[in-house]
Amino acid sequence: MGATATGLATPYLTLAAILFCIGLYGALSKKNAVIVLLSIELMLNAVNLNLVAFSKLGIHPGLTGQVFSLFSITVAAAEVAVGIAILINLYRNKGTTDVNEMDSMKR
Amino acid sequence: MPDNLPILSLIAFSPLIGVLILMFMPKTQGQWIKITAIVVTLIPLVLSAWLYAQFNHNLEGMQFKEDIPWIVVPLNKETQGLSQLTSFFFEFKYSMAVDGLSLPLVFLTALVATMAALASVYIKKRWKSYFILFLLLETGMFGVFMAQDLFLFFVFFEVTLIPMFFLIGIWGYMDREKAANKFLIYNGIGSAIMLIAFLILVCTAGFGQTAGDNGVSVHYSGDLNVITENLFLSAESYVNQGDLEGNPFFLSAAMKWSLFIMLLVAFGIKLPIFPFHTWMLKVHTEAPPSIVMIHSGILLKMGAYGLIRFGILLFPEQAVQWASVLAILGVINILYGAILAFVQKEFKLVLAYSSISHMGIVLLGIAAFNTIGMEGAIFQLVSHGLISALMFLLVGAIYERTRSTRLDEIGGLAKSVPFISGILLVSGMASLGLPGLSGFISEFLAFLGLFDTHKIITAVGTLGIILTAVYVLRGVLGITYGPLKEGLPEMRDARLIEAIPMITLVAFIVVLGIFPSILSEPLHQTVSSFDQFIHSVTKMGG
Amino acid sequence: MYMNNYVVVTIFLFLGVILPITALSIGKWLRPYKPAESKYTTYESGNEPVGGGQVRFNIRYYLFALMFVIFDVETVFLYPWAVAYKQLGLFALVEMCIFVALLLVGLIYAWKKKVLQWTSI
Amino acid sequence: MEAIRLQLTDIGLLAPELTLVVAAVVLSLLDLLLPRHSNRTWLGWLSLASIVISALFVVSYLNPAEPKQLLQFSYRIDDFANIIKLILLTGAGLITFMSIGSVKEEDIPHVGEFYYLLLPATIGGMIMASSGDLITLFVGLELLSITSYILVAMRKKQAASNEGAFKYIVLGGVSSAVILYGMSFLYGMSGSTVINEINSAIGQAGKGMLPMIYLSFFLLLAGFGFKVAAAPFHMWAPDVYQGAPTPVTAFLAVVSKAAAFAVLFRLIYGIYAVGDLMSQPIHQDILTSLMVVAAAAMILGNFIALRQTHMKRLLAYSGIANTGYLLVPIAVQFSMVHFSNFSEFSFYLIAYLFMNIGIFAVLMIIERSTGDEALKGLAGLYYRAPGTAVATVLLVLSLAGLPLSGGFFGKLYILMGALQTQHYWLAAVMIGTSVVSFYFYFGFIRQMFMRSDFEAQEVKVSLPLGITMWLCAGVSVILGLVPQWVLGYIERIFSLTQDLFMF
Amino acid sequence: MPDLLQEQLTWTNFAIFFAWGVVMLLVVLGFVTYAIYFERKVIGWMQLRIGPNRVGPLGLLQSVADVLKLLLKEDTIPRKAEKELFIFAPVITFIPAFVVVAAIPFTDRLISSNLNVGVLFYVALSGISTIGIVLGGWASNNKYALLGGMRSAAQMISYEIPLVISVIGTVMMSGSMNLRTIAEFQAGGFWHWNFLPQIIGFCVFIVAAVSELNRTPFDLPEAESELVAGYHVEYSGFRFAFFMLAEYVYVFAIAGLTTTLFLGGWHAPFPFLDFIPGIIWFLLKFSSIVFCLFWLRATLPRVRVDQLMGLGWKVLLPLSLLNIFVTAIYMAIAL
Repeated sequence: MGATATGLATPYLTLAAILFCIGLYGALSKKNAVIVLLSIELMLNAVNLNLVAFSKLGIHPGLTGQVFSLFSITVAAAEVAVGIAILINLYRNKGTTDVNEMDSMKR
Repeated sequence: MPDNLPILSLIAFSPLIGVLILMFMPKTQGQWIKITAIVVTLIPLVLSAWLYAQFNHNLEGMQFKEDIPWIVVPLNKETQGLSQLTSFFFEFKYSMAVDGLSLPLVFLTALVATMAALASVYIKKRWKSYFILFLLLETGMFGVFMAQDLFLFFVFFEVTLIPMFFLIGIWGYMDREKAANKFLIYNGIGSAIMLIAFLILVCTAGFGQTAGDNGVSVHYSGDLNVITENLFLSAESYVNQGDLEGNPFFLSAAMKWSLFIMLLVAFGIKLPIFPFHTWMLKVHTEAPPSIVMIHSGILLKMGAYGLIRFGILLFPEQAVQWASVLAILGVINILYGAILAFVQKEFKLVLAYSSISHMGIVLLGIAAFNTIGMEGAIFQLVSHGLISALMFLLVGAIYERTRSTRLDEIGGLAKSVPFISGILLVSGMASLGLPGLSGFISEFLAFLGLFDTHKIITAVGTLGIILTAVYVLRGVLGITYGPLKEGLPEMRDARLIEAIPMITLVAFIVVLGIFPSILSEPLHQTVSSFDQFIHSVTKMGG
Repeated sequence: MYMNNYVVVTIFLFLGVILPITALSIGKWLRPYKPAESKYTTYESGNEPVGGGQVRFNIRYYLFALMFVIFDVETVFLYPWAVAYKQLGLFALVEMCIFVALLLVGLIYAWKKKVLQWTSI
Repeated sequence: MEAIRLQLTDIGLLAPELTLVVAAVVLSLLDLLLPRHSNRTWLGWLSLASIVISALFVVSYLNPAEPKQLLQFSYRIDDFANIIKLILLTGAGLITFMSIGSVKEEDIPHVGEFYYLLLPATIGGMIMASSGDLITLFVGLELLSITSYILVAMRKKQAASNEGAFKYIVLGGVSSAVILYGMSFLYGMSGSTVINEINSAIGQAGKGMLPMIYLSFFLLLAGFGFKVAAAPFHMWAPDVYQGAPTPVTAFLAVVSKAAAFAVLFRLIYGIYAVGDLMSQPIHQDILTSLMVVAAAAMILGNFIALRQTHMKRLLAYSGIANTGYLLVPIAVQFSMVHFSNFSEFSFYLIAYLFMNIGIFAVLMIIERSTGDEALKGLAGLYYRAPGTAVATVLLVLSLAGLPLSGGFFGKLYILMGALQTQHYWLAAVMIGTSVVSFYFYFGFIRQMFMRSDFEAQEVKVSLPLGITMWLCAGVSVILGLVPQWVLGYIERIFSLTQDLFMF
Repeated sequence: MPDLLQEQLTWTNFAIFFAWGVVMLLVVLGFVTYAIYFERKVIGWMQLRIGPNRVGPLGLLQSVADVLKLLLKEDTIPRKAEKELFIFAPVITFIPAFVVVAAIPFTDRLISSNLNVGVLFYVALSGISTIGIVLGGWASNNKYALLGGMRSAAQMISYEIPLVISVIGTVMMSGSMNLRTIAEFQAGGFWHWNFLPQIIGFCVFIVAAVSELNRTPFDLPEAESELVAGYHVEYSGFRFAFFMLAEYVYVFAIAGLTTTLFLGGWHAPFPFLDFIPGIIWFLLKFSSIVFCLFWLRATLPRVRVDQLMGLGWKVLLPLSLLNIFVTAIYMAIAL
């Protein structure tokens, strides 16, 4: 179980890893830009889960992890706000949110 | 002149004065730009003639030494507190000097540069930038022959690269851009290999320590003296004695071998040695005549110079063990160049291949590893420098008149331009090694030297001389004799500005052929000291 | 046991789920079922529906959503500060002033850029 | 535990950052309050002034007797940070200066925003350079990244710009998540987010931790590899560079990369390369993987650049290659014979900064005269504007790494480091790819000198652009002629134990 | 109850908790039933009408009848609707409305739970209802419903921020987010109640709360005259009832929250009135707030949508931020 390294947090870490992978897969393979942004949020949330699990159940419990996750939540919000703003702009210019159609700069 | 005059720096940097002047001259004053440039090239010529006269023939080693620290970087705050260590730094010096090896080449550079400047009448456009680059190139060439620090050498080596790129690329013939690219890439690879070899040397053999008042001062240095000294230290006296394999400053035999081969390849590209020669053909056919004069006359010699100075003298053991390899490479060069020169229809290519062939003789001379052979090699450098400069000057003159240099398109020039044809004939004779002209002495010495050690190879090599005679005569006679080819325009014979460099070069060729001691005397002491050094290191008999 | 509080919350949650389920199930059992085609059409003031139901709506909604996300998340930092304010002292006030001032700058930015201006639907 | 509190005196230590914060706020308010159509150029001057003031503060903190730290190591004012900050500020200052008066209104509709968004991005970089704590570091990183996303998207009306920005934000977001994920493991292993505490905790950790150490390292490497655009994490760079307005591209290529590098440097050394971890096999693996990434970046960057015809894409690939060079001093561990990693790194960074900003200034000049960003736009430049062409040559020579230029000496110095530690293959890759790069760098020269384009318009060089270009070219040459001025200074003030490791 | 919460969890305790939950549910349902009746009566009086008076004595069973009617009504789901979401939407709206009630302390002893993050708990859960409303609007696949849903979402998120920030003042004063602690902090006479030092926060909170409830004058999402019925235009029968239910449960929750946060909870206005049990005081305050809400409905006209948004962002948000400063400075001086 790797309990020495992760303390009691292993189930949470596993869940986080699964979420992270789903997010990564979605971010890299989905066609719809909104879903891509959502996938990134999923990844960040997986990280938050990780941090909180470590801070509560890890081998060195402490508050820092929760504080860290607060920061990461904030940053994720800012990031997705900017992402949506750019996406809106893109939609206005190109009339699509399909990631596959963003290839105007390929030679 | 006072003793402490930095004469070498003066020679090397005097062309830069011309660069400065030219920068502030208006573009429209074409004639004045040319005159200024030519006058500026005379300064190093005069100075180097004086240097030649001042050179003490009886001294071994370097003369006219100039030594200024240039890039000195202290290494890290931490070390200053360490016990017994007062300072830790690395330095590259501005260190210039000449010995019997570089002295003739310095003079050759000055001479050919002046001649090429005179020959720049064939340049038709943008004189200002042309001469600025030309003079930069000259500085670079001087520096290469004088530098005594690896870093400085490399810098000057590269300084010749960039102006050449422009000079070929802007003022060349039709296919100039390709030629410039090829030149750049090949020489870039060469200098990259050289750089890495140099840096390994700096990082290992360049590490030295000097005891000071209150402790030791350690440094990495690019100084050739320091490196030479450290390379031949016995294993026990290394810094950080103890486990030799773990010592980061110790060069193992394998490392030395790879360094030697790297340097051989690096300078072999420049020389050029057989498989690395293709770039040079392109340059010879596409660059403007005055630049080919420089290129063939001097730049190729930088390869040979570097090979002797760094390849042979820093790694004599390896070099001696590879003597036969070098000799075989030389013979391949000679025969390959000669045979291909024989079948060329383009006169420039004939000359280009003949250069390859002649450079093979240099390799042969080096491979002899005795005084005579080495002298022959250096003789060949100078002599070929003069002859090929002359040849390409003539090619320029002929192209100017006939708009072609193809052997099947021109012929019978002796009638319409007798002077040029005459000079061409003389240079052809010199090239094929007619006694009484400079080419003879060098070939003779080189073969003589090699004969001592590699008899069979020498015998094969001499075949090349016969072939040389064949292709030179084919080319030269094809151009001069016979009926005047149809379709050639009206021609007038050489103008004064063309005649001066031609006559000067011919004069030097003849003088060198008749009084070889002019060259051999300053050379002798240095070369024999090289020889002794090599023998003492490699424990070869004799 | 602090956990007990969340047991209570869970019970409330459970009841909250149970109520609609039971109510709707009972309703299903009691209410009449008399299907007719016209009952299942989309309501549009008695007319035949025109076009699709999911019309494009104003871009403003997104902008407000973005504004909300930013300000809502920033309050995350205000709460811990507010709880601990008594112990933190005056300097914390200065720090929070800087923070809130930056928030205000953001608000002014949005205001000036006419993000807060509502236009049409 | 003693209460962690920022004291009023600490504000003084934060002066460089606070200057920029105040400037950004004031500028944004000014921009909002000004009438719509008034000229906003002077906002640029104000922004420049704030950068200069901030830089002066940094200079005054150089070479402190002992490094200062705030909030228990979470923020450090040491020479590592100060030098990097100076580099960042110089870059930001030059970019602001060259865009004053040369940014076209139709290109960037919100000129004011352009000026004051550069400031937070720079602050982000400065925070990254100073941070000794993962949280601080992450906040700085995101401040820089998010602002960069906006800056890239600045050309609102252009689909290419939007597209580039979207790619940037998606891949940037993924990489942020990856970095965070790596950080979460570091936190989990040590229970702390302070770099040196993590180091000592994982140094003492048993075998059981090993997979997690590897995992965290590779996650961080991938994430930061993305931020610095090292191969194989470089795919975003060409598109983003092409889509972004030119000054922003310069900013991404120089400032944002430098900041990410600073973090990478401190993180790799602070966490994985000192202390107890050094004696374990993992240490060698970490260095090797860094070297592999460096080599991959050099090879991919230089070879793909050969095929580029668009200037910005070419510079993007050249930037990837330079990332590889810059990774080398990080990857070769300091040892008894070699501990000048930081000076190698920072010197090349400085050289890289000047030559890149210079070349982007040239790009802007070309763009303004021909409206084209293709390499062809340079054709015959020598005949149209000889001065610009000569400056370009100097810059290109520096980029290509030919002697007597900052680029050359920087590479040489890095190369020496690699050789001193006997990483011959890395040195060979480095120098081999440099030769490859000659071809495309000299492509600039070929276009300028050997092609002619007679229909091309006259080139007008606006004053700030001209000054920037010549300044950069001049500095590049000076750095090559007398590198010891900069290098010596860095070596004199920088101390590994005090400024990089936090003991 | 507080003692039980401290104890080890046993089956007995669990049963008590469960029973308490059921009681609360019934109380809330009862409240809703009679709040509707009360509202209709109040508005009737104000408009000089009688109000419901037919079913049961004084019309007291009117609401019960209404509920039964809704229960017996045929319930249709439009063919074009997203069926699952359409069914889920009212449930999602209702659940958080009920769960937040768990955080409200009625008296010192009479509490459902003693959460340390009470305020945050309330705020976080109440936000979820918005999702239900948007979902309902969207799932109906109807233009009116969609616009109503979007509008309600925009309104709710706009007022959520001033609401959340205005509460910070009270949190600062008491140094806790525990609602019980906040109420306890206000002991000892009405001059200790938060609404006096927090007058700005109080006003902002009330306005924002009314808007959060989607009640007049901010009932735009269901503005009959513009959007027919807004997000629940396609809902009928008991599904519709749940939307209504959620709205009135929120009335309950908000009234309780206001009482706790600003009106001193169960504390008497004067110390000498302490002999009256706390629950009475709580209910009094609670009822008056509920009354005020109905009063507003009878009195004020509906605002325009741009006015609505403008008020939220341009007035309430700056005011609530100002409130933080005022509180902080006030506390700094008082300390």
